[in-house]
Amino acid sequence: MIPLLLAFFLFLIGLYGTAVKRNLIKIAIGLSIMEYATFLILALIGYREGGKPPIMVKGIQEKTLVDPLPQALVLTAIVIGLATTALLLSIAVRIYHKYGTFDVNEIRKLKG
Amino acid sequence: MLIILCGLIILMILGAFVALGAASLLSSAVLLGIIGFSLSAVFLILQAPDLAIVQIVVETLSLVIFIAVILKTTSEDATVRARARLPFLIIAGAFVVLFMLAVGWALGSMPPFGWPSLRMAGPYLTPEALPRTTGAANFVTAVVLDFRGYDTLGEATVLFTAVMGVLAVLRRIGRKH
Amino acid sequence: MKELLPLFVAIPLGLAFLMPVFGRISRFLPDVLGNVATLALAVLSCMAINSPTIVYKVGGWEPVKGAVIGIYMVLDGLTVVMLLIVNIVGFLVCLYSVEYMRRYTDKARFYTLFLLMMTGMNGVIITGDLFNVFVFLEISAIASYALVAFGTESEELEAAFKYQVMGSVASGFILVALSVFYWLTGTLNMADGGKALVEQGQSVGALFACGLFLMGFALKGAIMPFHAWLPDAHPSAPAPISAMLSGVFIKATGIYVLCRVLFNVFGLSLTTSHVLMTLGALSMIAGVFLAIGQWDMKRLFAYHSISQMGYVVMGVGIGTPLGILGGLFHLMNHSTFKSLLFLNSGAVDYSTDNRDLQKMGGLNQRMPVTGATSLVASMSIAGIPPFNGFWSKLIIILAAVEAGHYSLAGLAVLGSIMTLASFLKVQKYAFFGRLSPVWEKVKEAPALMCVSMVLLAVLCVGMGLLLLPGVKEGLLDKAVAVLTDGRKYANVVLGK
Amino acid sequence: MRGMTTIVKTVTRGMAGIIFLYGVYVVLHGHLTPGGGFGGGVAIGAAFVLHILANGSREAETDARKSRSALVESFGTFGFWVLAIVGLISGTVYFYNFVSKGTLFRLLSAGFLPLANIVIGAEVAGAIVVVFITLASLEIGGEK
Repeated sequence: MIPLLLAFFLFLIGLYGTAVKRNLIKIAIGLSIMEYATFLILALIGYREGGKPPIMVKGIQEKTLVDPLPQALVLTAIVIGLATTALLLSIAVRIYHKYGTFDVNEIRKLKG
Repeated sequence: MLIILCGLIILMILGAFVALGAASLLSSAVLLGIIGFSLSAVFLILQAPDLAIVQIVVETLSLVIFIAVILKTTSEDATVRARARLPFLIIAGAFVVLFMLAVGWALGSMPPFGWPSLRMAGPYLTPEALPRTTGAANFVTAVVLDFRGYDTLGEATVLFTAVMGVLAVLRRIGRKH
Repeated sequence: MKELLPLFVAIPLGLAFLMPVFGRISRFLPDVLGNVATLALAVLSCMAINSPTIVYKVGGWEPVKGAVIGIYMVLDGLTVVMLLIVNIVGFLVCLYSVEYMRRYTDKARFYTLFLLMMTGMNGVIITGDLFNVFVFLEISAIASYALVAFGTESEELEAAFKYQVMGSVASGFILVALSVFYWLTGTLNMADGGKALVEQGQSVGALFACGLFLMGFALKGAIMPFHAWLPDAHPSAPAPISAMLSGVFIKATGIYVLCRVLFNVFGLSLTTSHVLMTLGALSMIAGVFLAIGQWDMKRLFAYHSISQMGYVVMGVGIGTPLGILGGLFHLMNHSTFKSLLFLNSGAVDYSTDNRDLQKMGGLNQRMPVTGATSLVASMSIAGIPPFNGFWSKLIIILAAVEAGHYSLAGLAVLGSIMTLASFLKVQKYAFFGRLSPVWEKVKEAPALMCVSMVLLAVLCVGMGLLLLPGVKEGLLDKAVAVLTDGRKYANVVLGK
Repeated sequence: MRGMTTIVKTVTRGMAGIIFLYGVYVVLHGHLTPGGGFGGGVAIGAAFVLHILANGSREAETDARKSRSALVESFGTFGFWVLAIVGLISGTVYFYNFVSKGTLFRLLSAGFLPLANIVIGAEVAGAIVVVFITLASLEIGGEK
C-alpha cells in the first residue's frame, strides 16, 4: 500500500505546483507532475503479485500475467498528456510573445 | 522489489519538489525529465514494458518541446522568490493532510496492492481465450486496439486535436481588422 | 436506430480529419461541409427521440460470464435529451459561424476544431464507459481550449491558458477518480461498476471515488467553489464558441456526466443530495450577485451561466421526480436562451466592435432582429411567463417546496428576481434608450446570423410546449425516469 | 533554421536512419512485442526531427515539409477512422475486427491490429514533425 500512498502524495505535489506557482512554465511542469502521478496510480493498480508482462512468448506458458487493462489506459493517458502539454506550451509561448514574460502577476489583464 | 519501487517513487517526489522550486526553468525542465525517466523505470518494475517504451519516447519528446520553448524565450523564473501568503499555505496544508487521510482511510476498503479484482480484465487473461478472439500475442495491444479500440480512436483524435490547436494558436495573424 | 448510433461520433470525426485538406481545395467547402455535418447530426438526434433504450456493443464484444469486456454505447431517455440540445444548438451555432468567423483567419481550422468539439460532446453523451467518457471529454476540452484562444489576442490567450490549467486539473481528478473506481470494482463499464458497488455495499472507498468524481466534474461544470475559470474563458472566445461553451459544453461534460455518475453508478444518497443542493444554491445566488455588477456584456452572461447551472444542480439534487424534471428542463432551456444571448452579444460585437454596456444604447433602432431576439432571451432567463425559463424555474421552486426545502425555494425566487434586474439593465443600456450618435451608421448583422438567432428565439418561446401532456411523456419523463430509478440503469444496460 | 557542423551531419545521417528503422520495426511488431503505433510513431517522428535539426532547412522548404507532414497526419487519423467504420458499413458493428486473425506469433496476424498500428504510427510521426516545425520556426519578440 505504501507505493500508492506515495503516488497520491506526488499527485498533490503537482496540484500544489499548479495552484501556487506564478510562472507559466512552472504551472505546466506542475500539471505534468500531476499527470505522471495519475499514470503511476493506474500502473500500480494493475500490478499483480509475481506477475509477468502481459505478452505471450512462443513456447512459454506464464501462470500470472499483470492486468493489461490499466496499462492500456495509461498508454492512452500518456498520449493525451503529451497533447495537452504541447498545446499548453504553445499558448504559453504566444503569451510570452505578447507580454515578454512568463510571470502571472504581470500578465493580469483579465479581472480574475 | 517493493523497496526499489518505493525508492524510485521517493526520488520522483524529491525531483518534483526541486523542479518546482528551481530558479532556472531549464533545470526545472531537466528535473521533470528525470521524473519522467524514473517513471519509465517504475513501469519496468511493474512489468509494463509497453508503457516503459512509450514513456521514454514521449518523455524525450516533451523534454525537447520544453527545452525548445525555454530556449526560445527565457530560462529565468523571476517569481521563485515571491513567498506564498500564510493563510493560503495553511489552507493548502490542511487540504494535503485531509486528502492523504482520506486516501489512507479509503485504502482500507480497496483490494490490496498486487491483487486487483480483474472483473473486466479477467477474460482477457485466460491464455486459451485471447489468441482466438483477437489473435495478438501482446495483450496490451489487443486491449488498446481491439477491445478498447474506440478509446484509441479517441486518443488519436486527441493528438490530432492538439496539433490543430497548436497550429491555430501559433498562427501569425489571428484576426482580420 | 441501433445501426445509426455510432454515427453521432463518426460523422463529425471523419469530416474533422479531412477538413484541413478540404480547406486547401476551396474556401467555401469547409462552410458547406461543416453545416451539412451538423445538420445531419441534428436530424439524427431528432430521429432518436422515440427510440427505445439501445445498448450498442462496440467491436461486437459480448460479455464473458456476465462481465463486460468491451465498450458500450448507451442510448436512453437522458441521452436523447442531451443529444438533442447539443446537436440542435450546435447546428444553429455553426450556421451563425459562417458569417461571424469571417473576421478571423483560417476558417477551415475553426471548423475542424468545432467538429472535434461536437465529436467530443456526442461521444461523452452516448458512451456507457467511464474511461471513454474521459477520452472524449479530453477531445472536446482540448478543442475548446484552442477555440478560446482562436483570436490569438493577449486576453484570449491568457483566458485560454487559465482555462486549460483548470481543465487539466479537472481531468487529473477525473482520471484519478476513475482509477480508484477501477481499483474498487475491477471494471470501467458504468452499469457493471454500479452493480459491483451494490454487491460490495457501502464502503469508504466508494465514497472517496465519488468525492473525486464530484470534484472533477464540478470543476468542469463550473459549480461555485470551482467556478473561477468560467468568467474569463467564456467571454474571451469568439461568440459562437462562447455560445457553445456556455450553452452546451459545461452541461454535456460537467453536469450530465456528474448526474450519470452520481445517480446511475453510485446511486443518490442523502449526503450527495445535500451536497448537490448546497453547491447548487451557492452557485445560484453568488453567480447572480457577481453578474449584476458587470459592464462587459459577455462577462455578465458568463456569470449568469454559473447562476443558472446552480438552478440545474439544485433541482437535480433535490432528487424527487419533480425536482429532477425541473433541473433537466431548465438545463434544456438554458442551452437555448444562453446560447441565444451569446449570439446576440456576438452580433452586437460584429456590428459595433464593442462589448461595453456603458457605451451602447438604443441599438434596437439599428439592429431590430438582434434587439428583439435578445429581449426574448432575456425574458426567458429571467423567468417571465410564457417563455421557457419560467416553466422550468417554476417546477424547481415547486419541487423545493414539495420536498420541504422552503429556504431553497426562497433563494430560487431571490435569484430569479436578481436575474430579472440584471437583464433589465442589459436591455436598458444596450437596446433601449437614446441611440448614441456613434452608432448612427451601425447595420444589422448579416442574414445568416439573424436566421440562427431567430430560430433560437422560436425555440425559447416554443419549448414550454414540451410540458404538455402527451409530449412530456415522450421526452422529458423518459429522461427523468433514468435518474429517479438510478440503480435500474445497471439492469437495463446489462439486460436483466 | 541553420544546420550544424559537418561532423554532426554525418553522424546524424546514420543515427536518423537507424532510429527510423527502429520505429518502423516497433510499429510493425506492435501486436507481438512491446510497443506499437504510438511508441514507434514517436520514434519515426524523432528521426525526422533529428534530420531537420542537424541539416537545417530554408523557409520555403520548411513550409512544404510542414504541410506534407500535416497531410500525413490527417490521412493517418482518417485511415484509423476508416478501419473503424468498415465494420459499420459492411453490416456488422462499429470497430469490428474484420480481417482474418491468422496464426498467433506471425507478423500477419491479429486481424486489423497491424493495419491500425501503421496508420497510428503515420499519424503520430506526422503530428510530431508538424508540432516541432511550428515551434521551431516561431519568431519571438517584436510585438508587445
